[in-house]
Amino acid sequence: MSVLVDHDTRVLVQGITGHQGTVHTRAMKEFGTQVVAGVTPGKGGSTVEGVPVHDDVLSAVRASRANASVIFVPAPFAKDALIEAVDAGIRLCVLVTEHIPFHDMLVMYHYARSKGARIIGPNCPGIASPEKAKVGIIPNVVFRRGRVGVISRSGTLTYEIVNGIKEHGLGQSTCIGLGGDPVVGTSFVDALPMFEADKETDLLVMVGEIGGTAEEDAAEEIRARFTKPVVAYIAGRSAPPGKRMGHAGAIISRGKGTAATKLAALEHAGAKVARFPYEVPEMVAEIARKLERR
Amino acid sequence: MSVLVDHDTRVLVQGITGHQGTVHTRAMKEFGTQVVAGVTPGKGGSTVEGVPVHDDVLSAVRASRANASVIFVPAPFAKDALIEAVDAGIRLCVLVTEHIPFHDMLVMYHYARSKGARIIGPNCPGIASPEKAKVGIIPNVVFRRGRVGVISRSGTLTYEIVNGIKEHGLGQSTCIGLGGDPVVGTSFVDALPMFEADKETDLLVMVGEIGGTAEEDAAEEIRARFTKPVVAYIAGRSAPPGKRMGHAGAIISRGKGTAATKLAALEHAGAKVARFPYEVPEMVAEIARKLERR
Amino acid sequence: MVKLAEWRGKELFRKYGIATPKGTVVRSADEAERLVRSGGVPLPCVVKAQVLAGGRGKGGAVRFATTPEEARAAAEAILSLTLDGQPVRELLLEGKVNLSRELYVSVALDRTARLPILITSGQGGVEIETVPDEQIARQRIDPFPGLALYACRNAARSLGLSGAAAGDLTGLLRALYRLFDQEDAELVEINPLGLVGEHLIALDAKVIIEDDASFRHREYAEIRDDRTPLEEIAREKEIAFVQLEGNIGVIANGAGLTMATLDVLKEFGGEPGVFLDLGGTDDPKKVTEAFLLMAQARPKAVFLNIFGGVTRCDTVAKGLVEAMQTVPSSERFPLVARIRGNNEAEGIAILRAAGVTSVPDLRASAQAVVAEAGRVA
Amino acid sequence: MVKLAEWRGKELFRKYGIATPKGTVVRSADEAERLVRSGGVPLPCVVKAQVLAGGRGKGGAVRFATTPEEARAAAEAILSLTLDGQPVRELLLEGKVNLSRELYVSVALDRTARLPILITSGQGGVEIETVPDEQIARQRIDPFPGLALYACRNAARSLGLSGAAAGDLTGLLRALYRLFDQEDAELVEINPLGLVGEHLIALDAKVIIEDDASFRHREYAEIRDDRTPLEEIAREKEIAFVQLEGNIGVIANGAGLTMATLDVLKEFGGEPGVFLDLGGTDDPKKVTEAFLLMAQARPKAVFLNIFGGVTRCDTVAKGLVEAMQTVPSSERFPLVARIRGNNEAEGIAILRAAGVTSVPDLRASAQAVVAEAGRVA
Repeated sequence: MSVLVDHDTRVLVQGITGHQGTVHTRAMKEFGTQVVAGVTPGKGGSTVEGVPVHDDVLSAVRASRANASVIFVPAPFAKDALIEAVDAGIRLCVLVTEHIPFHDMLVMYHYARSKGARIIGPNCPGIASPEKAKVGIIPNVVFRRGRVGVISRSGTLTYEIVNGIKEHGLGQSTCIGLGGDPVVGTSFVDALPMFEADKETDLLVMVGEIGGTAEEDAAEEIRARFTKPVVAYIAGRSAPPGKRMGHAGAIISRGKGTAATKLAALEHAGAKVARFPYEVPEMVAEIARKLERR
Repeated sequence: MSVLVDHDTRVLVQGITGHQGTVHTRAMKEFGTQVVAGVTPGKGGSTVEGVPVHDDVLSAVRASRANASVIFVPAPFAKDALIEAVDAGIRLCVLVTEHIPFHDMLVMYHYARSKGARIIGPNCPGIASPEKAKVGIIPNVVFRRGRVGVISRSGTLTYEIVNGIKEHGLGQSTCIGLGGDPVVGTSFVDALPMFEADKETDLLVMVGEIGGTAEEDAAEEIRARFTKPVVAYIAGRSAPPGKRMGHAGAIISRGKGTAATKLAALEHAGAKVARFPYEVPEMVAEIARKLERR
Repeated sequence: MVKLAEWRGKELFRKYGIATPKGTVVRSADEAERLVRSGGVPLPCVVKAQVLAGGRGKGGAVRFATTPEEARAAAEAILSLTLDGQPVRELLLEGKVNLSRELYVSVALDRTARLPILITSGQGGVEIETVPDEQIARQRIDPFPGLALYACRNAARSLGLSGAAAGDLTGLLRALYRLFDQEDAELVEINPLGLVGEHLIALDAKVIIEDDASFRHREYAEIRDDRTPLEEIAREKEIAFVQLEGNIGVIANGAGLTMATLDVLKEFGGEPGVFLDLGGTDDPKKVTEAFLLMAQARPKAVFLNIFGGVTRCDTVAKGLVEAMQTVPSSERFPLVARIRGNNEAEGIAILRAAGVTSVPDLRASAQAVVAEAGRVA
Repeated sequence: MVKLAEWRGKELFRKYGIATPKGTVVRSADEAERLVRSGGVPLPCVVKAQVLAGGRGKGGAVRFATTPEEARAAAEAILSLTLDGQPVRELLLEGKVNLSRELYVSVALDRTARLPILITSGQGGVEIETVPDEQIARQRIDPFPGLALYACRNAARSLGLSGAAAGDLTGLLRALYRLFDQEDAELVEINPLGLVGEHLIALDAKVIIEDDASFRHREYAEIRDDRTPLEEIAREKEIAFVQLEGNIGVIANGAGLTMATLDVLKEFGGEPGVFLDLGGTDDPKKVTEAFLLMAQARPKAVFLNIFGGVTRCDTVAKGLVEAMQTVPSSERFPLVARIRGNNEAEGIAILRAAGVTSVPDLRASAQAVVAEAGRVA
């Protein structure tokens, strides 16, 4: 199995009848994903892109044996949607929704954890493992099967970097967009051991941002336990303190969370650090060549 | 190891400077238990029965490497005491305190569970494994080492029965008083697999009461998975409905929780059912004789 | 266990935002008539006995009135009733509600799961025990994070509610759960819950508050419930004391042992009249108090069954003997004792000095006390 | 992110039961004098500028007064100040408090643990960042079951409080956490927290409310904070827009890509002046709105960097061209575009037709826009 998803992943779409739900149900199916059910309360009995819609998650799971969920439900109702998914036995939930209050995420995170469920996101593009499955909204076009793992706090920047990797003739094992919020269900530190264990990943690209200490925590984990090569990029070197740079989590507050400390920590942990996004594919290609020569 | 406690059990006493705390610290020590620390906020630095007292649980655990706690703290503060113990890493907590609101117990139970900690009680005498360790207030005199496991919702009735077993020349492996409240940390169903797995237990005595469905649930577990002989007694055959019989949990409400249904379920599950408390030691002795003859 | 009268339950409901009919509690027929005359309760109205007994409908304890005179008559009739041994002292007068459906909702404790449980049924207005299981929906509530929205949607579906009524139900269920949680309730039940247009209204209220949480709910301390006066005194003295139908008093230590003693007595033809659990105490003062309480219940005979584990037999015996001397001779009763365990010999000696014999065998001692009770009668 | 002015924070404190000095907010020297004269604020009093800038003490923005005349003079002086570019418009007048110690307490978010964190220090009255780590106590708070009593006791010990003061602290910390939780705060800080006798009193208030929870906190919607007027407009239109010091505007899609674009610009000698993240949208109307907003910021040059993943390059380009036509010629600016990804060719064609060239290489395009900005200056 690749990281978190594979051919056995059976996806439920919560909020399937909305615009995003519908568009990405189609995109996930085009990617080759088994999208087995959707939920929109009050719309049970209809279908979206050939996928049966249910009124509640438990019925959907019983009918479809879904084992992963992608949530497009608006922020005020996202907490309830997540709890419903967890209560129905779903153990992998991708929260695409943005603007979820972090106080809600605190509850969601600890509730999911207590039930053994994993959250990816919120405010994230989700997971994709080319030629296997995609849970979320990562664009299909930039992907190609390969042996580069990708974990990132951003969306578009990652697509650009992944696209660059493809243009260098390489591909991805699994790509996870962890989300740009201050409280995320899965952080770099949580994702690293999965890629360390993944036999389909040879090297890892890590795309971070200013704000918080997720990259510093990851550096510590890399130093201590991660044995594969890492190429890291941190966005926001030029960001001023106290300003929220698009992502709720991307803010330098009280002198903490600067790109400089993150870059220093990652370099110290032995990661290759790129100064520009376009350097990432170049570094990846170089490492891949070396690995091949071995 | 015997069930839950053994020679490596290192007991912390929360509320050690109170009357009960002091008396039972001495009794536990006399039983041969390692009582390694006590806690009473504001009394740190003193000693009780030679046991050093700390202001908070974390300091006590760090200083003493305690791995079990017995809580004598008054009901309004018991919830906090339990949370403090769990947060300090204690994974076995015996709650002697009675009259803890069950709404508090709901919180305590699920909090402890989420951290992998086990609660025995509340309103319970605790655990004793003769010649090994005792965590709680079970009287020392009635015990003798042997191969009979005992689980019970009551205190004194159990001492009487255990004493009877001793008078028949037999002894106990481990005895657990689960407590008489409607919400307990460890129920019969939770305790059964531990005695099933325990190599030092040959047969099990189960002392139940009216109220709830703990005995019916246990009967189901016995039927499905428990392979050792069981002798069961249920107190409260003559209790009228709607009256709370001393224990908060001992009440027949809306026709549920009668002794009759419990006895029927246990009999159906293959347990030997005693009609009188004094029959229990007789039945135990008879089974023990048969087991010996094999 | 404090069972609240319907009108108190409805007061709580309103505090939590649950709709109830407009109503007022009265204690006389005069008051009832005046209330209706002054428009304090709209006509037609319902006059309901405020007692904790069930099955009020059948006993004529719920009547309707369309005029102040009828209200007076209904009040008079109901105030003359005695239901389950309880004389009716309070009446609730409420405007009659024209409902389209009667539903059932409650929040209770699921002991096995250690979680609150939300119970809903489309079959309201009858005792929930009589409703077939497949017509009842049960959903467990995790206190963290609390009652989920989706559970409310499921409940609405199970009740056949949609649109505005489903929205109303969500608000109601959240309030109900909040009440259960914040008031330390054992049970909060609305049966029937009336559907009026697209709104829900609580036509009855059954609220039981947990005793053990009284340290944070002083407001319930004064409320009388269905305890007997002696049970009330025992509660204040923190003695587990239950009055039963029979004539033999049982004093034992520990709830389980006390129950078992009752069972044994019954088995030998005795009729237990008092359950008195001394608990873990061997405080002579408390033992004395318990004994005096027992005397007030006027038993034909008393059976004392003590197993000294944590408790010491001698101190229990001492307290007992002291108490015996305080009881006036007119109130004395035959006493059969069985004392075992910790300091057993000393305890037996103390009792013997006071003229009480301890019979060590439970069977024999039970038979002895049954015989004593029979002799007195 | 809504930063509350001190006086608003203190209003919240009082709502949650946290003691503050008696005080009133005024907006003129007249008002200040009248307030003191009428006894609305006791003397001696403190006059404090109500701005969100830090370091008020050093800038003369906090003054003391012992007479109404002095209060007037202090108010006049402070109202003439500009702190961190913000003119002072509001003053808080408060009775001076005689405290024996200055402490520090706050509740914030621990992102790594995904838990609220309680931070306490005996070194209050200075910025917490300057306090040595060993003099700061940090305790994580589990939202279920909430702030534990024992954590409050630990905090009291770390602050050297005992007896009544420790009891007061427990109440204060529970209120502080409740505020953090129920108001959806990012930060609640009391610095200094004054010890007066055995009581604690909040002498300052720093409260930051989370934007994303505004759907349940309409009450904060009207509160102005430290956003620029353009940032305020952007917020209403739900466009991620940040004004910076430089002169080159950046429009990109996705926060990470926008930040990376800024970084690249800076590396090549450019000074980014606007961060504008289109997000996942390719709605031409939203693109137009964003472009017009950018125009209002009067950049010397604008760099458009789009990677079409979910977004389609052609629809972004369409929106952009439409917007360009709406901008008055006086406000036009040179535009360098880089469009890659989904429907790239169509997007480039649309831009070219409107006279905008797309440079595919990020390096080259960044250099081009820096050159443009330099030319205009």
